[in-house]
Amino acid sequence: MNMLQACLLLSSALFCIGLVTALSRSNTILVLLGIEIMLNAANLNFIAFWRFSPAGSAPATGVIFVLFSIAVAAAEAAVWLALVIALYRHQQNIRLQEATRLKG
Amino acid sequence: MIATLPPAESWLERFPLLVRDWITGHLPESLGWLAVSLLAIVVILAAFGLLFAYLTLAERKILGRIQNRPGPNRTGWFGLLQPFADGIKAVTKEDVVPREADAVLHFLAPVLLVAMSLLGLAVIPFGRHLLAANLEAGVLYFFAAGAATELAVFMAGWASHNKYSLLAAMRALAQLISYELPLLLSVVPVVMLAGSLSTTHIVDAQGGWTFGWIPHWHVLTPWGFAGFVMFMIAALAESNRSPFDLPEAESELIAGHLTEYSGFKYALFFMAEYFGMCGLSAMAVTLFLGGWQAPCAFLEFIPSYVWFTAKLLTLLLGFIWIRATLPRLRMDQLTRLAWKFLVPLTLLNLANAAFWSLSAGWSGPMHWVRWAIALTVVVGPFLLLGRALTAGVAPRTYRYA
Amino acid sequence: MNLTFALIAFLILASAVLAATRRDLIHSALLLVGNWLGVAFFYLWAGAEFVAFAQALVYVGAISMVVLFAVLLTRRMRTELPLLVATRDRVVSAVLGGAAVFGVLAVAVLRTPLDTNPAKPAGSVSMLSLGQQLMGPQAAAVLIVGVLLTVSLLGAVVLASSDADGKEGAP
Amino acid sequence: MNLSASSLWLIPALPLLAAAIGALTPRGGRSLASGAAIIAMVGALGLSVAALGTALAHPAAHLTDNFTWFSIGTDAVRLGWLLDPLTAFMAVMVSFVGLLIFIFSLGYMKEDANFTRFFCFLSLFAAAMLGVLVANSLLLVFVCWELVGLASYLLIGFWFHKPSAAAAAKKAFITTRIGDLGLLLGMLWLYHVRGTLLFYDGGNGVLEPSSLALLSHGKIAGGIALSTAIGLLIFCGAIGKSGQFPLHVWLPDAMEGPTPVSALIHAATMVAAGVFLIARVYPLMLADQHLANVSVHALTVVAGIGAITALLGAAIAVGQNDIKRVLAFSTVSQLGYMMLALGVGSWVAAIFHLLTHAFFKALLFLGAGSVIHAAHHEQDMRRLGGLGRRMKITFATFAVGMMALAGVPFLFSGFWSKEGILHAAHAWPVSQLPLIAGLIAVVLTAFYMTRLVAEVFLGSPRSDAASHAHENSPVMTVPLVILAIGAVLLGLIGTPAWPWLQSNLGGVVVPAESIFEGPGLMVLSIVLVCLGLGVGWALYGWRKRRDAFAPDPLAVAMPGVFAALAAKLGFDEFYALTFGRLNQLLAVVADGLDRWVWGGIISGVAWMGEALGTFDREMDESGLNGGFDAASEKLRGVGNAYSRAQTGEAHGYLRTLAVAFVVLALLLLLGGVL
Repeated sequence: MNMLQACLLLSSALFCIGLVTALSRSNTILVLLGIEIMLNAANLNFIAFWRFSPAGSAPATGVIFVLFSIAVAAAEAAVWLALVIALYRHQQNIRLQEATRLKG
Repeated sequence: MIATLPPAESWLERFPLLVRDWITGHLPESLGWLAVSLLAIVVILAAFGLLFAYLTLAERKILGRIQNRPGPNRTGWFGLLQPFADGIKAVTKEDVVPREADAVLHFLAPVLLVAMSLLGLAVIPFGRHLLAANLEAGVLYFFAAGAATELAVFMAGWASHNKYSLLAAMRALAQLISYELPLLLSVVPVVMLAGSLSTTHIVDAQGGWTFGWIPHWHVLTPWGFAGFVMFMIAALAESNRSPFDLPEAESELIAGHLTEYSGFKYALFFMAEYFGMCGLSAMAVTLFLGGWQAPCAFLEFIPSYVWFTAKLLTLLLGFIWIRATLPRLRMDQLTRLAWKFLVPLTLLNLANAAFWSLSAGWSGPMHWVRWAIALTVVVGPFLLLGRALTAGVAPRTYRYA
Repeated sequence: MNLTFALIAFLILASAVLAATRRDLIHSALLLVGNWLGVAFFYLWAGAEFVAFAQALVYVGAISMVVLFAVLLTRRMRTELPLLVATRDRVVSAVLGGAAVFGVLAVAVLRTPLDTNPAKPAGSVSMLSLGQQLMGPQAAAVLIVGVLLTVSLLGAVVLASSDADGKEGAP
Repeated sequence: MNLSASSLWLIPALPLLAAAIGALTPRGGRSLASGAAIIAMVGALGLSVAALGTALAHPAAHLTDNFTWFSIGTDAVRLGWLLDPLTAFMAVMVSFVGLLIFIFSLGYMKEDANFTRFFCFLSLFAAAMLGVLVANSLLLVFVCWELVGLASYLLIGFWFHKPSAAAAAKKAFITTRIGDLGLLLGMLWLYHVRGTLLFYDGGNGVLEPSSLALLSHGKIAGGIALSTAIGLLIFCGAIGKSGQFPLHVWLPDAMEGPTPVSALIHAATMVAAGVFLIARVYPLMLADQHLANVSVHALTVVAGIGAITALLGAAIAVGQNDIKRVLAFSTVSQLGYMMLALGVGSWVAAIFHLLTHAFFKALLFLGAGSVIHAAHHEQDMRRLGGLGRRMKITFATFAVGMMALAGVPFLFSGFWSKEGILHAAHAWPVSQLPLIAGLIAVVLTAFYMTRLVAEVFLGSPRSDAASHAHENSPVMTVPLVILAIGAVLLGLIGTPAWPWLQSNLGGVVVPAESIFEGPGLMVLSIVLVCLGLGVGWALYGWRKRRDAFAPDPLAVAMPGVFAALAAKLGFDEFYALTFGRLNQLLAVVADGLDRWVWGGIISGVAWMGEALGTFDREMDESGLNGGFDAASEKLRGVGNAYSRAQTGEAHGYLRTLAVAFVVLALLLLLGGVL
């Protein structure tokens, strides 16, 4: 097992923790936090691959990708704050399993 | 002898390095880097700890003078031992933790706050050779470290389990977030013009003089001056100093997030406030006032760290002076100032700096045109926005009974 | 290097596990901040200085604030704080699902022969080249991200502002 | 101090910047808008003087700085800046007179609520006019020319809440547009022939010898040289802009704008633009002169139009009662003089008269503005009177302007410039008719100006407003005094004794000798001026008008003639009856076409469509629907089955995703792909 695989395992573990959080908790905020964890795990992969990439590959693509990812995460956070507040206003709590009004 | 050496090599300038090398010279080679880092940390802690102690004293004495009273003058000669007396008192006092409080966070908040406000000092070049960590993204590091202080304030407010503390923490958060934007935006022009996020590069970019006595400091350009003023306003708010000291508004929120703190933790909050103030001032000196550069060519023989200290102390004196002069803002005025005045102005200033950089090649009469345009972009929106901000607000009149 | 990595990995995983299992939302959120800081340390360890500071600035400085605001704005007073107990079978199925995903990923990672180059010095991307990459070939993407940020900000304001007809009233 | 051609764009850019500032300033920012405008004009004046210095250092050269604006295929549209004595003299004149008018406006518009808007428009106007002057491309000239038109529209209609002002603005805009159409056509034609619109381009410009030779050799139908046709089309634009017969009708109506606007339009900028344009393209107009076998020379037409306009304007001015309208028709007449001078070949005399006229006409208009401001916007000279005693500075300066315009000998600039024109007309080999028209106009000019001064300033006040008038503040009188000094002194630089202007203006464009062939003609014109003054004094000065309703002495003497003149010889009515009617007729025809012919075709098509639609629907409802209904029933059943899976619970979806991922990954792993 080399260093890159260790990094990838770390990110896989982090991803799964995020997944379990998102699946098991009923609080919308925690579900969204779980999704943030998964996003971070994905970013870890980018940096790991960039760090251990063979010489001569594209210089800073991984870094730039993570930068954009962080920027998008910021945008996403603003939107989900608004969503949580709107949800709270509609049903007076933020339990995700009760937010089923769009059911077909 | 002094005249023949370049200023960077004079022994006064190298004095701190010589001391460091003398100390690390006694240690084995392999531990050298550790010793150097530790030495830097110790020196920063000691210097700023002492600065903190005497800054409180200076503040109290200056405030006293401005308010026509002597200030502390009993402990020691001219009250010079007062800070130490205060320190001993704070350490020996009982540390009260409310029963309902979240004990871990209650303890963690002041520690985190002090730690975070100290972290930023690592990238400040205090002198030509005095820099703890020469990071390529030093400016970004400084603000990333500063961002964590908001978290600490929130932790303090929440962990106290007290209405006033929580309210104050929310208010403090709103204020810190609002002013972080203009703070960062007023720095961006400097980064753009210097072409680097490294603090050493930014200071180097301000080196040199026109005619030997006009330094190339950023504050002496239209965008730099506007950026400096807005940076200092935002820095006042970021370090919770008057007139933006709403988070700890004693009269409304009974000291806000500090209500449930006592003893040494309380002292730590104050220490953090002063460290934050020092850090932001040092950053302002680095970004706008030329860092350790001397103002005139013939004054270069004075070592660079002396210049840096002089500039830093001047700004700190300004902080104290403002505290003695200006009344506190209301919450709505505070947010309005940030969003309707500072943010648009900083954005315009960004465009102004871009223009300045693009017009760098203009010469002859166009040079004056360049100055005129840049000044217009600074002054015009300032007047218009200022007018809009105070529209419909009559000056308050007092009627004495 | 391995020790540093192990410490960072431990910080990341431990804070994430604790955050996922705590009952108190605020504690979860603060632990997650620790997790994000750990990720920033990982970036620093990997030599991506700029990304590390950006991660700290954005996640620790901004997103954490958003989370805390969300928690506080949607929280009843402590007396009627709803205990959000997850049902047992959902927790079990979640853990099983997570374990399955991790198993699959781990097998995939370990079975793949990865061509690595660990000799590469850390911090090999300079700030200057990064800036030139961003402002040169990636300029369009930077612009699009800027537009995205603006639009999401406006969208968030629209979503969160109370309805115009006042039907909902104060919570 | 010198200014190169490449920095020339700064001259119009400064007022343009001031206009932008004025546009962005809220209503309250009066000092900001006006301050920016005036500082910009001071800057433009300084730069113009610097440009003049450069131009005088190279009197025979056309300094240019050309650049590519954009390119289409292999063709590039190029623009540029041009610096020669003509540009420089005009720029100095425009910015100087403009500056004084700006300062005057500070006082005149003080009470107006839209003060900032006014200065914004003024700056835009000045910027556009300066742009016309410095442009080295007919295209750029045209752009600025249209901007001048736009700004004049905005300024004439500045008080747009007055219906008459709005109508006057529209009239000015549309009438000049008719002329501009000709200019545009001429420009397109020129571009078609030459492939460039630059005036001077190191031998390739349209005004340079190779191009002129090419243009004058081409012939079109009717034995007209190509250059003649293009020149006449360009002249159309000048006719519109400079208020020449038959498009002069907009100019008097334009008096509806604020008086500083009138001064700006009629003295320094807009009307001068037409004369300037012809002066600029003079080599082109001149190109057909040496050809013997052409049916018409461009300059002959110019001379004829100029002579008619000079005579007509002077005559109509005699019959007007509104103080500003008298001055407006006098402008029409003076512009006629300038065109006449251009037509008979004396380029310098035209420019000289343009410069002196700018000063004394600006003086007269601002003096009239001063009177109007003092008399609470009373403009009817029958209701004024006796203002000379109350407004001494205005009276003195106005009198200077009046004598300059009338051509009182020796001391005043108008005399010298007008003499130049008359002598040139005398020396014109083609015909003496322009000279005769000019001489008659001399008498009339002296006559109506005497009438104006006598009615307004002498006698006794004939209304409340006039009797309560008093002198205005220095911000208004100081520009008057400066202009009056200029109106006297400017004559000195062009006298036969010291023809400094003529020698500097000449350059390579045209032979520039000033034509003075002895005192005979001068004596004649002096006699004629005295005649005009004397008759005017006899009719209006000797016995003063007693009240506002007394009939005009001239109307008593010659009722028919006076009525015709007062009605402006019926041009407006004539246009309304001919072109207006024609337009209406065309509108009726177009309306009929729309309503019956095209409308009929369209309703036919529509009817067919409707019939087809009905048929189609019948087919659908009876035939196709059955099958589709059955199919949709089935689809609905399937959808119902699927919708049971849609719990709306996000967890469920996420779990499904996770399971699906695991299954897919396992498939891949087992399949050996990974």
